[in-house]
Amino acid sequence: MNASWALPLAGLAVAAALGSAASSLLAARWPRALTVLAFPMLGVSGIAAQAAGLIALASGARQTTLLPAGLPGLPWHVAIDPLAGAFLLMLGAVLLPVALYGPGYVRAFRNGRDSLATLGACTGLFVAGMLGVLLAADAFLFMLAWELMSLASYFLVCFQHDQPESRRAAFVYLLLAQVAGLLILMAFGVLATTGGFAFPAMRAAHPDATWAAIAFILALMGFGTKAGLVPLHVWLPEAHPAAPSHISALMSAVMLKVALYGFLRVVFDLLGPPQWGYGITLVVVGATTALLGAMLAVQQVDLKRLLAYSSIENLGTVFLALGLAEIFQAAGHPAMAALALLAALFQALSHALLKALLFLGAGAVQHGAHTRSLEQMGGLLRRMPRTGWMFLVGCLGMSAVPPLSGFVSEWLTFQAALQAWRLHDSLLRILVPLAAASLALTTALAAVVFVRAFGIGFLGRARSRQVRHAHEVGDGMLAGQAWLVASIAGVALFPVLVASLLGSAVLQLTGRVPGSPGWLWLTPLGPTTASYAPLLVLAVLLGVGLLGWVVLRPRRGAPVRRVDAWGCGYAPPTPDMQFSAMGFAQPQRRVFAPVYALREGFAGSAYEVVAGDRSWSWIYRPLGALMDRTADLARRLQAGHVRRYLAWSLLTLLLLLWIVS
Amino acid sequence: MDRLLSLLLALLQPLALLAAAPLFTAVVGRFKARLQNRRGVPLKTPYRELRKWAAKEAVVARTASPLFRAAPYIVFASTLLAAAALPVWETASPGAHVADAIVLIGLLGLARFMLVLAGLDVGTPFGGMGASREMLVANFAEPALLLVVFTLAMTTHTTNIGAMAAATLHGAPVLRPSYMFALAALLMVAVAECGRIPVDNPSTHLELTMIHEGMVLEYSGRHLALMEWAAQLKLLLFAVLTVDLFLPWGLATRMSPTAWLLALPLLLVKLAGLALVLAVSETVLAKMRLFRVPGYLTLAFLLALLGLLSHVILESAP
Amino acid sequence: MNLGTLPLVDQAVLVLAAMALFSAFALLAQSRLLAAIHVFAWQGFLVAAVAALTGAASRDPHLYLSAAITLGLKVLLIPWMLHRLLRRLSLERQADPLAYPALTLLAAAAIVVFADWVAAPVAQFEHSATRNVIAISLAIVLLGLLMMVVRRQALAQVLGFMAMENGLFLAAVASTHGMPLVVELGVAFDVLVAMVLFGVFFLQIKDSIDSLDVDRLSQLSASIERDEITEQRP
Amino acid sequence: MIWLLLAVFTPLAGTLLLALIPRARMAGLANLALSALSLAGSLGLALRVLHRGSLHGHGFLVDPFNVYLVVLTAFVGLTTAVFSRPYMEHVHLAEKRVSPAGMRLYHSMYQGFLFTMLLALTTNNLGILWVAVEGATLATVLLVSLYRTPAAIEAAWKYFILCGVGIAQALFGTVALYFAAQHVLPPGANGLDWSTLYAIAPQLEPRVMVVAFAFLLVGYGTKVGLVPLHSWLPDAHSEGPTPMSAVLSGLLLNVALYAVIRMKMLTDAALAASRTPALAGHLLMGFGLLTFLTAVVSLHRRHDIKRLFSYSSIEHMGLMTFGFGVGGPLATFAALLHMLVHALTKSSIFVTVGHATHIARTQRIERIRGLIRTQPAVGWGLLLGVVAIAGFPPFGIFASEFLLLSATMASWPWLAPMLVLGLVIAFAGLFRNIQPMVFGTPPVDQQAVRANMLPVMLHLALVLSLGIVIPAVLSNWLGAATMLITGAALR
Repeated sequence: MNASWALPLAGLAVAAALGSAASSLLAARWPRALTVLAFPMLGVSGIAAQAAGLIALASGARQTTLLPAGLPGLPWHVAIDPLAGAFLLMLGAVLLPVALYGPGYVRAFRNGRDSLATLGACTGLFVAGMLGVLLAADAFLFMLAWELMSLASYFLVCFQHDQPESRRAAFVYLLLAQVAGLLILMAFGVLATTGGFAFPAMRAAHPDATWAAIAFILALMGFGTKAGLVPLHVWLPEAHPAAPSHISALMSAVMLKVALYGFLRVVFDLLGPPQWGYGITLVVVGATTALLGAMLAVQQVDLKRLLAYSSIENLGTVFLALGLAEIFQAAGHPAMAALALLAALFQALSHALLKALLFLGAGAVQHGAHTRSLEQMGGLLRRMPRTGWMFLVGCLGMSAVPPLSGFVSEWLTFQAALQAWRLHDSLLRILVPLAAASLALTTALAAVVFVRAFGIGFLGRARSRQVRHAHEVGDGMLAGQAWLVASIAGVALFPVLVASLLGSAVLQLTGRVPGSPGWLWLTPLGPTTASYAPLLVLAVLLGVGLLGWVVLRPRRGAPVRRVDAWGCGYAPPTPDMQFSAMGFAQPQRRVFAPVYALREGFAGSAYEVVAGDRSWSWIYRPLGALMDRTADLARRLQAGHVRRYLAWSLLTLLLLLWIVS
Repeated sequence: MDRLLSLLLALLQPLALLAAAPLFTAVVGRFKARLQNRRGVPLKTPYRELRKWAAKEAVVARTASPLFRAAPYIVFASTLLAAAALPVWETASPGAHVADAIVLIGLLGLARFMLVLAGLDVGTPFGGMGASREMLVANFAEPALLLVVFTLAMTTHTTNIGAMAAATLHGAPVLRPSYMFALAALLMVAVAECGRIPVDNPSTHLELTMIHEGMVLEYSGRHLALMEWAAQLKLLLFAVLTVDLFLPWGLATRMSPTAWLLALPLLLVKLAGLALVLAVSETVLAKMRLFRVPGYLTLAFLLALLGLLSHVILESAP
Repeated sequence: MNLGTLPLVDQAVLVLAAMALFSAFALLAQSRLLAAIHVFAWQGFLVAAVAALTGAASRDPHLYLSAAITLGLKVLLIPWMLHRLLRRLSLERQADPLAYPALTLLAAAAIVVFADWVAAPVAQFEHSATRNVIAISLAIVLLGLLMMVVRRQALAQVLGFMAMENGLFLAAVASTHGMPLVVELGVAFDVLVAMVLFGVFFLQIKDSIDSLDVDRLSQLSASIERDEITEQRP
Repeated sequence: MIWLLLAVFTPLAGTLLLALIPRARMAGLANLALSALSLAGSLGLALRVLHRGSLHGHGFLVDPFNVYLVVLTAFVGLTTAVFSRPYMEHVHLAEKRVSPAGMRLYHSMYQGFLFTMLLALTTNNLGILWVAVEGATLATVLLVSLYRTPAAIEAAWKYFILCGVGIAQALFGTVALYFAAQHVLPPGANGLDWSTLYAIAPQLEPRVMVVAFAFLLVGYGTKVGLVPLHSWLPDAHSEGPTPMSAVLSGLLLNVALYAVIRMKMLTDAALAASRTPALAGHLLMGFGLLTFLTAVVSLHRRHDIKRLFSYSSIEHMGLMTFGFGVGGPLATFAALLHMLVHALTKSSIFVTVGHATHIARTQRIERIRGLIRTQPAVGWGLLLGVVAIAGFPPFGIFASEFLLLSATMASWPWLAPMLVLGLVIAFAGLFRNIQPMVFGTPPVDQQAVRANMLPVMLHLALVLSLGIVIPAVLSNWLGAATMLITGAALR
């Protein structure tokens, strides 16, 4: 299959997404339209996107075309290149399982008062928007698709609008999306002043250093808002829980990556020569985001909020790796830059798959146990075994332990950071290891987050009635998750192959390929420097474990005796005596106390501890209050007295005459 | 021939460690007993205990899930695999290629992950308590350990533990401030990770202070045997890691049995020294209050960070 | 400029314009509505006279027509309508004193100075003798506006509005010898309709608030919106 | 010329005709038919101009700039008439807020207003332009007070007085313009003809022109709703019948801005050689920015839905004024496009708002809840309208704001952040008010009403398609208008 297929396939993906949106409109009259038309079309879109992405990555070429729409003098430029291909691959890899999962999940909404047509149509538009962003090659189409993506997902967040928190989340989300969109628009504006709005023109033109720095800051803030960089992240933990779970999966797994794509496109592709100043900014922002995200994730009780904060953390580590890439590139070590960039892309891919799996799992729990609160869960592994085991895979992956995929990207990032000795600037030499240290701390925290999520949620005993009666979800929903588990296994066990695929996008941006020969050993810096063979790790783990099991197997074959848990000689412990989710995270709360906005006290009969996000009290609430005060000030203009209005008219006239004379 | 030898080595070294692990624990206990004017248990006691547990019937709580029964195997396997990454008497360890220092830490992380989940699985207060505390320890110990590795990796430009040791061996002996900090951090981390005094007390079941014992409280029989063996292996693993990273002198750099003959006794001496250090510190220090543990761990993390920074600032002129 | 060198007609125009300016002041200061209507009528007459005289000076028949329209509209029809309204609303004895008379008149004087300053560069391009009338007409316009600002009576505001129209007409006559006829007719029509509508409104306002005090027409301020603020804040 | 007469004078005939029709139902239909006729005329006119260039003569001037506004005016006039029929019937029969005489007045004045708008756009004579704009005030002022509530009367009075004063100032400016022209033109030439004036504009005396422009700006600016001359606008919009709000926002403001732009063209030409060649542009930018920023702040903490949207109109007029002030082909093109999409969007919003107020029987924002549940069509219409007006793609306002922002970035980069900040504040202000109205659980007494959503869908579909692709016809048209205004072609 040759390279020219990429663009038509991508077009097919967009068309299928739009078709899915259109066919969902039938659901108003015929609810099954979603199951038989809309979701299969999304699946087609996912497959097509994956295929297009693979072809683009394999061929390494850029394909461009013009569409007769858009502004006068600025038709829609559409292009596909390896960078876009990498993200198309991610999108498709998540979209397909979501399409499998969706029909079962939305069945729960069928008898609700919310319109399924809206849900399906907005999902299709949302996907089309994301595809559009990846395929756009001019600023106008890019912004068009970008905002379509934001807007469609706003409606999805707002889908269950009976709940006030959904409405609030949607408002905060759209507000920050609007901020982000306008900042990005300004960044493009800066880039376009020398050339034009088409990407090739921007690539050719290089703004001077000041303007480039401004464009960088604008792009960082704009895309960073969408990617959830601190302190612009506040929409994320609100919006993710509010949206239906398959949408949360798409938002967290794909939309954040689309923001990352935008950032890569603007800063690494269009902006011009790299600067180490950018790199430092990225590293600092990324490290802060990762740490704060992890610290806050550890304290969440709502499972989906926890996952949302974890997404913030992961995007932070991606940006940290991007910072390393920028630093190395600016310092003239393109091979190291390629390694860091590969780490970032690998992390993006791995996070996309893992987070999609976890959100789908959280959705399954919500579906089967009707709660999102960890404080009500417990023992779900026995009630929902398939979902539970797959969720465990996700948790292990997010905790960055071998042999799962999260570990590979972390390992690559560390390897890149450990090349700091090659740098000449002493500030950078200190900063890069510090970044690695903060990444290490983040990873450890992430492990706490997911141990807690799985341990409290799926192990132990049920803490509420509905969880005690939870039921396993249907086959479609399981199939979606299983597909993701399989993808994760593939990425985790064959990192060399994945790296060589992603390598073509890295090549495009850095001019180097971070290569590992063969397929088994991941050795990006040469076999003696560092190596990792996940397949062997898994083989040994399985071998030793099985061996141990065979050796220690009881001779007589008697079943394991089941007894009550040990209660120190008293009555067996009750479920209420288990450690609660907030109790589990108490040590972290104590150690990182200054980070949290702590609120403790009785809420009704239960004692409640809430560790909130300080961004609200430090930034957003004061801003809101300032806005209201300004608005009150402006109202004074409209005082109601006609004579005062006339006086304004007179004064304006006099002032104007004075100015012109 | 070489390939076969190296495969043999890859199998032999971790198996040797595995075999020696209960002994090392016993030696530490023996030293400690002597320091406290006690006679102490015989050195073979740990082996007998392991055998006893393995033979006994395993009793599992009603509320436990299948994960509870799978966890010991995973914990054991991943700890063993981590041990396989260490060069014991020969720097060119093939295991070190499968898993470098970062993977080793990751594997320990995997072991801990499963251990903690197992602690949470039954749904007793002790398990939860132990799990929560274990994660607090891990929260700082793991990054500190990573930073220790980073410090050495920055100096030796590799993360392969064998290559690290070899690089230290080949270079002229240098007194590096960064190594000093890193060594201190590593020892503190090792104490915390292995649940020794002053962080945890392996020989007590006083529920309000225990960490590791809290998590394995529900285990019995062969499951307990695996858990305990893994814990003993972990202690030895840290000792060998310390030796590999900071005291590699004597390690064989070539694949030759004669070099091994020199390396093995030296290793035993070094390990005995470390066991003595641990015994002395456990004797002179008292177990900390749990609220103080974060301070201890933060100190370890800071030391490791200082090691890294002093390497960057003092030792590597650009 | 030397007044003496001017023809008599121009001198007369200047005198009349000065009187129109004075009438604007008088209008501003006059607190009794009935008297104010009379002053307004006089102002209209003065302006019409200026138009007629200018027309005589420039032999422009078109200006006579303008003068006639003004005479009919501003001197007769509108004052008459106002009179009727006054009686109908029984406001004959109503006074509308200024809050700060001295200050207002001072401001008015300042406005005249300002108008002269603004008009000076404009007037330089006019070669006829009546060029300084531009400054006066500008002043009358601005004083009319000032009057609307300081007077609380709706009727007084209308007088101010009409005085502005007078100023505009004076400006047109003095600077350009009147606008094209179709425009003049259109303006006159608009003024007439406006006056009728004003009348309608007086009745409606009187019905609605039982007074013509515009300060009591302040329901639609920000304050009415303030009573219940129950918004969720993010 | 036939088309022109058809377009402009149909409404005049309609004014007289509808004043005679006593039955409200028939009057509504007649209103519709007349508006359709006028639209047909304007379309014919547009085709004529498109194919054979500007139409000039008999006191009329139709060039690419105003012909597109003519079509827009006739179109919005028609769609609003479609909406107004059921709406006013509801007001008349169900709510009994308007007497039969009031309905007669309403229909007659609706056509009268359209006539003045079209006349103002097509006339070549600046004096007639003035007369027509003043006539528009006179035609609408009685409609604002149609409901005869104290608030409506008050609003009408303020509207009348403020716009009257403003328009008087504009007349003074016109006189000054005439004065300047008379010194250049030979006696006998009509110094108020725009085409004549524009031809000799470079010779007009700059110092007279600046004074004239100051008066004209304050004068017509009052009608545009420039801050601080805008006070009448929220009152008049909120208290009048909703179809009136729709046409006021959609048409009157545009026409007033059209007048300002014509004056700016003259002033620019006259000042080209002076020390301050861009004075008019700078004044417009200053006023535009002030208006924009004040209006966006005012969108917050609102309690009356129609006032909310009238501030939004002010905001967008500020944006357009700013765009014209920036000058240059790109910004001017953007502002022209913005005029078009804003008029379409805003009138559609007022139409939905009208239905929403009928559904909830109040204009208070706090009491309107969950429209999407009560009547999905109205809820979605309102939501999508607001999404469009807030500048989200793929609606056309995004395209124009995109162009405007990029033009600003190119020539006044330091003002772009203020625009962006304003857009964000505006968005927040709109959505914090609209979202609770559209979403959530409706109060029990909210009931669906008979609503004609055709105009809304039509307008939004147009705005949507403009955001995706601007057809060559329109872009040529706007390009020609840009050429006319700035003297430079777009790219």
